[in-house]
Amino acid sequence: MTETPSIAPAPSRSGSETLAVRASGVDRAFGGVQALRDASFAARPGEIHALAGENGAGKSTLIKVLCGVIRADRGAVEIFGTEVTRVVGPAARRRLGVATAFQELSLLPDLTVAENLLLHDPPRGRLGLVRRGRLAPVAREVLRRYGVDDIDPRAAAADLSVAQRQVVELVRVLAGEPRVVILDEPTAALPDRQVEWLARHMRRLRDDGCCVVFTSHRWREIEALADRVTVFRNGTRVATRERLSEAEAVTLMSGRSFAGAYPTISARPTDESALRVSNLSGGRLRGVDLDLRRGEILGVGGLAGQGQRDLFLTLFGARRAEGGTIEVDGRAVTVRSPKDAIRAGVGIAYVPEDRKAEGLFPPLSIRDNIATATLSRRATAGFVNRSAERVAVASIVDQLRIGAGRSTSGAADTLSGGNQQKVVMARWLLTDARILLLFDVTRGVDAATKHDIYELVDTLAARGKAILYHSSETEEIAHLCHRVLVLREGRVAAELAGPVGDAERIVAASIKESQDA
Amino acid sequence: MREALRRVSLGYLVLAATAVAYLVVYSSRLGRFPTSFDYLSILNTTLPLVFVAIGQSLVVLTGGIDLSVGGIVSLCVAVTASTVSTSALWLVAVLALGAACGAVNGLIVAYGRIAPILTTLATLSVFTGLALRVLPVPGGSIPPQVRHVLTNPATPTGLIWLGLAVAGWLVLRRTRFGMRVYAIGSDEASARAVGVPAAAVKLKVYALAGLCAALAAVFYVSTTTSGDANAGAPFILTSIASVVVGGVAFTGGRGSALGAVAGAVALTLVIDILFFAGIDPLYQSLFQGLFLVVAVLLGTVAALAARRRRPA
Amino acid sequence: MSRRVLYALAGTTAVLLVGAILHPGFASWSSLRVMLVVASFTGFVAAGQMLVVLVGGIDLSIPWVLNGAAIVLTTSSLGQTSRAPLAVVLALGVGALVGLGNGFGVAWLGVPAVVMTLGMNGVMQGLTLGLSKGLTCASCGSYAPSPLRGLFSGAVPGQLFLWGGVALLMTVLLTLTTFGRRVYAVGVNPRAAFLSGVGVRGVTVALYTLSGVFAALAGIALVAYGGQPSLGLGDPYLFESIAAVVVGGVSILGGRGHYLGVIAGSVTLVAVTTFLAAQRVPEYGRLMIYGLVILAILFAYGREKAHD
Amino acid sequence: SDAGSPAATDDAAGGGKIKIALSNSFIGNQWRVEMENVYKAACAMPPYVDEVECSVFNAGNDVSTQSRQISNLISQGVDAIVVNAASTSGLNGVVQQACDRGIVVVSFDNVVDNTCGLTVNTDQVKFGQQLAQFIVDELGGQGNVVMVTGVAGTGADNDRNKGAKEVFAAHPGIKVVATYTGMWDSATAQRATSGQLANLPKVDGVWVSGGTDGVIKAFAAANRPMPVVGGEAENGFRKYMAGLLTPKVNGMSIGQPPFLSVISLELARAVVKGEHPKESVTIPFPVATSDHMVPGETVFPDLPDSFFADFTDSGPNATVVLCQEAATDGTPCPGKTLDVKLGTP
Ligand SMILES: Nc1ncnc2c1ncn2[C@@H]1O[C@H](COP(=O)(O)OP(=O)(O)OP(=O)(O)O)[C@@H](O)[C@H]1O
Ligand SMILES: Nc1ncnc2c1ncn2[C@@H]1O[C@H](COP(=O)(O)OP(=O)(O)OP(=O)(O)O)[C@@H](O)[C@H]1O
Ligand SMILES: O[C@@H]1[C@@H](O)[C@H](O)OC[C@H]1O
Ligand SMILES: [Mg+2]
Ligand SMILES: [Mg+2]
Repeated sequence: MTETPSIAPAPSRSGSETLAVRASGVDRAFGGVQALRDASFAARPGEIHALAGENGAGKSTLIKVLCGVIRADRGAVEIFGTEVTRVVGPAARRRLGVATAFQELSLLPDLTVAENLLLHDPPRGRLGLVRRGRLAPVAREVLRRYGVDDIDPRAAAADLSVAQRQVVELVRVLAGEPRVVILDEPTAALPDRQVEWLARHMRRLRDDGCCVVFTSHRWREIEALADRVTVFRNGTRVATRERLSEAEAVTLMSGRSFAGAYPTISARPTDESALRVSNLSGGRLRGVDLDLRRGEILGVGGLAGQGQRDLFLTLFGARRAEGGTIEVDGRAVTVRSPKDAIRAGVGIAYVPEDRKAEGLFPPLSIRDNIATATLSRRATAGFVNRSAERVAVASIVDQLRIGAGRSTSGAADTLSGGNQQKVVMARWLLTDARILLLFDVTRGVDAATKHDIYELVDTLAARGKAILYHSSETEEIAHLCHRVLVLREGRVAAELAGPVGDAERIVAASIKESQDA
Repeated sequence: MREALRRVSLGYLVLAATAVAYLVVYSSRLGRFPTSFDYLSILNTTLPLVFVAIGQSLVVLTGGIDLSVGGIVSLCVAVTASTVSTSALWLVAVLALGAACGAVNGLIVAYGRIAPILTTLATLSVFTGLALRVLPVPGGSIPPQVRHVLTNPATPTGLIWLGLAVAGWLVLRRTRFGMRVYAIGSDEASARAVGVPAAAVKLKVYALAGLCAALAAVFYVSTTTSGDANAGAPFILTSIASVVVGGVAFTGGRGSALGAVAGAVALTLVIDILFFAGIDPLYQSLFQGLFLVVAVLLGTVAALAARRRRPA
Repeated sequence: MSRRVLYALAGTTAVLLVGAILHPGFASWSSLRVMLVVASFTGFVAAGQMLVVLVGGIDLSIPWVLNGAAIVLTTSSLGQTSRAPLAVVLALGVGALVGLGNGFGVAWLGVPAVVMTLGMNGVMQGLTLGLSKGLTCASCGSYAPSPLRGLFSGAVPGQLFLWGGVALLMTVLLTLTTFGRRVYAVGVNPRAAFLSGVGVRGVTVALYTLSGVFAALAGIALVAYGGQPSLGLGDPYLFESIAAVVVGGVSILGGRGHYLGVIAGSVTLVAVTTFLAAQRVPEYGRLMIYGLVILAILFAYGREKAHD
Repeated sequence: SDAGSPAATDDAAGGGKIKIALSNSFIGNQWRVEMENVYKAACAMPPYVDEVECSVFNAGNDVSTQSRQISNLISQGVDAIVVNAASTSGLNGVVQQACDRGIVVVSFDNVVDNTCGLTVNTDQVKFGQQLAQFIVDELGGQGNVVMVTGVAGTGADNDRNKGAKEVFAAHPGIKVVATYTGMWDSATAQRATSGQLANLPKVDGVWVSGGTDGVIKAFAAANRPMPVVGGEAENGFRKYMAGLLTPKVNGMSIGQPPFLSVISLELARAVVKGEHPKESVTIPFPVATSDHMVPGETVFPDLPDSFFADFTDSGPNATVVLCQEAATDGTPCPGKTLDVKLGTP
C-alpha cells in the first residue's frame, strides 16, 4: 500500500494512436433517470484507467454500454477503432477481446468452478465433444497460473465464499487473454490480501499491452494502480487526469470537500452493557464472547471468512445458535428469528452488505422498502396508517439524504447502488433499535456517502446506541471503532483497544498464531 | 455439481425402489416373475412419456416449463395418424413439425420475453386447436411396417430407441450447447453477462423439446395404432411429474434428462404397482400424488443435508 | 392504480367493444350478466391463484380442491336448507385444510410449489373419488340447498355481489394491511423479507390456505349454480385461473399485481370464449383464437423487462 | 365381495371361476356410476357370484393408464375383459395383444375400433338420428336447433353426432345455431348452455347427447321459452317431461342403458364358456316420450335429477331386469338370479 499522493507515470507506449475503447457523446436513460448524459470516455492499450465518481454517477452504466450489455440511446462506441454502437451482447464484445467483471457477480452458482472458467472454451476431444474429465485438471492449471490453487475446481460456485467467488470471477476474466479488461468495483468484495494479488495481475496485463479499466470507491487503490483517472459526475465526464489528489478528486466528484477521510469519533462508550454474548457457537463460530456497551462502536475484524458473518447473523436470529447465551441489557434473551430480534424488547437491527440478496425489494417503492421492518408499529388492527408512514419515511430520507429529492413512491431499483444501501440503512434506523449490527455497510459506497455513514455511526453511538461494526476495509475498523475484536477460526483471537488507527495492527493480529485476548 | 449428482442419483434411486416394489408386488400376486411381455409392454407404453420427459427436462434445466408439449404431441399424433405413408421422409416431416412448434415457443420466450409458463399455456391452446382441425374425430392408422420398426410388441426394438435417446442426451451434455443450457438455468442474467447467447440457446432448447414431443407422438401412434387429437393432454402433467421425480430442479441448472427418463419409467411402474397391489382404482391418484410429494421430499431432505454440510 | 391494471381493463373494454360491434346484443345487460356470472367462478379461483403467484408460487391443486369441496357441500347438505350453513362451513374448511397442507409443504418442507400442489391435486382426487365411491351424492335429493340457488336469480344476481365482496376483501387485504405489504415483500425478495422480520413462512402458509378457501368457494358457487356437483367440475379452472391472473397483469415472477386486474382478466377470457361461440366458430378455431388472444395480450403488457 | 379391488381371491380359492375384468375409462358422471354399480351388483348375484371372479378398474380418462391396466390384466391371465374405452382408437394396440392371447374382449358404450374384440351397444348412430328426427317432426321441419354433444373423441359421441347431423342437414328449414359440448354431465351442460344462451337467437329445438336436465334448467333460469328437447334418460329430464317439474317439457328421451355392462359381462361369460358364438350384440334402446311417463318405471320422483332412469329393461322381452338398489348402491337385488337374454344371434 503506497502512500504516494501522485499517480504513476503515464505508460511509455502511449505513442500509438489507436484507442482500445472509446465512447463519445453517449446518452442513456432508465425511465426518467438520465444515467449518462453526453458522456465520453477513452482508454488506451497498455494503461490502467480508473473510473471514479459518486454512487449513481454512471460508471456502471458506462461500463455496460462499453461491453454491450445495454445499448446507448445516443452516441458512439468503438473498440480498437471498430464501431460497435449498435452491436448488443457481451458475446459479440468477447470476440473483439473485451472481457468484463461486473459489479454484480456473474458466476453461475450451480456450475463448478471449472465449468465457470471454461464455459466458452472447454477442453474438447474427438468430434468436438467436451471432455468432462479434463475440465477440472485444466481449470486447476489455470487457477495455479494465477496463484490461487486453494480453490477446488470441482466445487460448485455457490459453495464458495464471496471472496473466493470474486477471485474466480476475476480469474475467468483475466484468463481469457483479453485485449481489454473492464472491472467494475473488483475489490469491493476482496480482502486486502487478494487486492494485492489483483493489483499484480492488473499490472502484468497492462505491461503486456492490455487496456485495463476499473472502478473503485477506495482512493488508495486508484492512487496505487491507475495510470490515468477519469472522473464522472451526474452522468458526465468532468475530468481525465494523470495526477489527482484525493481532495481534488472528492471535490470533482461531489462538489463538496472534506477535512479528512475519517471523522473524529466523538461518541464515548458507557459502562452499561447492551449486549453480552458468551460462548456463542453455530456455523463457523466456536465459542465467541463479547460485551458491547451502550454508546460503543465495537469493531469485528480478522481475515475474511473467520465467522464474522455467522456472528452477525446468529445475533440477529437469522441463523440458529448451537450453543451459548445472549443477554440484552442484562437480561437473557432467545432470538430465534429476525422478528424476535427486531421486537421492541430486544431491539436488534442488522444492516447487510449484500443489498441485492439481503436488503432490497427492487421494484417496490422507496417508501415500502424503508417501512418493511416496522410495519406493525404504524398499524391499527393490521391496517397501515399511511400518513404516519409517510411522515416517518420522509424524515429518515431527509436525514440520510437519500435519492437527491426523488419521490419516495419511486421504485427503489432506480436508485444508484449507494443510495440503495442508504435505503436499507434507513429501514433499520426506523426500527429505533438500540443495538445495531452493521455488516460491511460501506461496501460499494462512494466517498461522500461513506463519510456520511461514518458520521451517522458516530452520531448514533453518541445517542447511546450500541454498534457492532464489521467492514472488509480494515482501515475503516481501525479508525472508527472504540475497540476491535479480531476473529480467527470462529473465536475471538485478539482484542485491541481503539482507535487502532493503523490497519496493519489488526492485520497482524489476524494472522498471528498465539495471541489471546 | 456434486449436489447435482446426488439429485440425479435420487431419480435413479426412486426408479430402483419402484422397480423392486413392482417385482415384489407382481410376484407375490401372480406367483411368478414378470415375463418379457410385461417388460415389453412397459417399455412400449412408457416410450412416449420418456421422450416428452426428456424434452421437458431440457426446458426445466433452463429454468422454464413447457405446458405446450401436450398440444405438440396432439398435433403430431393427429398428423401422423392421418397421413398414410411408409416413407421415412414423412416421419422426418412430422419431427420437423414438432421442432417448428417448439421453435415458435422458443422465439416467443427468448425474443418476445414472455414467461415460459404463459407462452406455452397460450400455444398449448393453439396447437390443440390445430390438432383438432387435422383430426376432428379419432382414427387414422399407422402402417404396420412402421409399427414393426418402432414398437414391435414381439421384439424389444423399443430398447434400441431408448438407447438412442439416452445416447443422444449424453452427447448433448458433452457439447458447449449442453454446458450453456445449465449456465442459463443456473442464473440467466449472469450467463448473459458473461457472453452466453441465451436467446439462441433457449430457442434451440424449446425446439428440441418440440422435437421430443413429436418423437413421442410417433411412438404413441405406433403403440396405439391410431390417433386422437386429445392424445397429448395427459402428457403435460405427467412429463412435469417425471422431471420432478427424476430430480431436476425446478429452478433450473441442476439435474439431468436421464433422471427424467428414470422418473418417467418410475411413474409408469407406480400404476402397475397399484394395479397388482389391489388398490381400489378410485384411490389411485391419491397414491400417485403421495408418491410425487414423497419422492421430491426425499430429494429436498438430501439437498438440505448437503447444504448443512456446506460452509456458509 | 398500476399501469398493468389499466391495460387489463383496456383489454376487457376492447374485447367487449369488438364483440358488440360484430355481434349486436353482445354487450347488452342480459348478455353481460351471464358473462359476469360465468366469469365470477374464474374470478374466485383466480383470487387464490393470484395470491400464491404474488409470492412466486403456483397452485395446481385447484381442480380437485374445488371438486372435493363441491362434493362435501352436496353430501353434507343433502339439499336441505337447514343444513346449508354447516355444509358451506365444512366445504370451506376442506379448502382451508388442503391449502394449509400445501402451504406447509411449500413453506416448511421446502417442496417446490409445482410439485406440492400437483401432488395434492392427486391426493384430493383420490380421496374424493375413493371416499364418495365415485358417487357425486349417494343419498341426497337433487338440489343444492335453495338459499344457495338463490344466489343466481334476480336482475343483479347475488353471486355478483359476492364477487364484489371478494374483490373488496382482496383489495383491502393487499393494499391497506400490513399483511398485504408483507406479501409483496416476500414476493419480491423472500430473503430480504425474512431479514426484515417478516414471518415468510407464516405469510406463505396463509396465502396457500386462502387459495384453498377460494377454490372451495368456487366449488360451492358452481354447485349452487348447476344444482349439483360433478366429477371433473374443477378441471377447466386450472389453466383458466392462471390465464386470468396473467391477463390481469399480475407478474408470474411474483411481487406485482392487483386483484382489479384479475377481475378484468377473468371477464376478458369469458368474453372471448362467449364471443367465439356466438360467432359459431368451430371448436378448433375457438381454441386457436383463445390462445392467440392470450398471446396478444401478453405481448401488449405481459413481457418481462428487457435484458438491457 | 368387494368388486372394487381386483382379483379379490387368488387362484386357489378362485378354483374353477372364470376371471372377467371391467376396464372403465372414467367415472365422471352418474351414468358411469350406475354402470359400475349394476356390474358389481350382477357379480354378487347368481349365477355370476358362483361362476365369475370380477374386478373393476378406472383409468381417469387417460388412454395410457387404461392401456397399462389392460396390459396388466393380460399378464394376470384374465379370461375376458369388458371395456368402456377412453378412446375409440387408442386401445387398439393393447386390445390386439389381448386377442392374440385368446382373451375375450368385449367393448360396450364407447367401443373400440379393433375388430378382434366383440361389442355390446345400442345403435348409436340411430340414437342420434331418432332424437333429431323427433325434433324435426315436432317443429314441422322449420326452426333453430342447438346441439349439445358429449365427451369428444369417444365412440358414442362420434356416432350420435353423426346421426343427428345427417338428419338436420337433410332438412333445409332446420338451422343448427350452436354446437357445444356438455361433457355428458348435467352440471357442465348447464354451465355451457347458460353461457351461450344470451347470444343465441330464438331456440326452437335442443338435441342433447347427455346432461339434458342441465340444459333445460339453463333455459328455465334464463326465462327463455322452452324448446322441444331430444335428450338422454336423466331422471331430471323425465321429471320435466312428466310435468313433475315446471315448465313441462315436450321431449323424447332415449336412454343409453347403464346395464350394457351387465350384458357385456354375460356375453363375455358365455363366450368363454363356449355357450355363445363369438358375435357382437346390439340391443334396442328404450325410448320415452312426454305423453308416456310412468312414475316408478320411467321417472322416479324421489331420486336425483342426474340419475339415469333406465337402469333396467322392462316388459316381457326384457334383456335384463334389475332393481333400484343395484343402480344406486351396487348391492345385489334380493333373492334373485339374473337372467340376461342375449337374444338369438
Ligand atoms: N436498471 C436501471 N433502472 C433505472 N435506473 C437505473 C438502472 N441502472 C442504473 N440506474 C440509474 O442510473 C444512474 C447511474 O447508475 P450507475 O449504476 O451507472 O451508477 P454508478 O456510478 O455505477 O454508481 P455506484 O458507484 O453506486 O455503483 C443512477 O441514478 C441509477 O439509479
Ligand atoms: N396459518 C395462518 N393462517 C392465516 N393467516 C396467517 C397464518 N399465519 C400467519 N397469518 C397471518 O399472516 C400475517 C403475517 O404473519 P406473521 O407471523 O409474520 O405476523 P407478525 O409478524 O407476527 O405480525 P406483527 O408484525 O403484527 O406482529 C399476519 O397477518 C397473520 O395474521
Ligand atoms: O353413453 C354415454 C356414457 O358413455 C356416458 O358416460 O354417460 C352418458 C351416456 O349417454
Ligand atoms: Mg456501479
Ligand atoms: Mg407477531
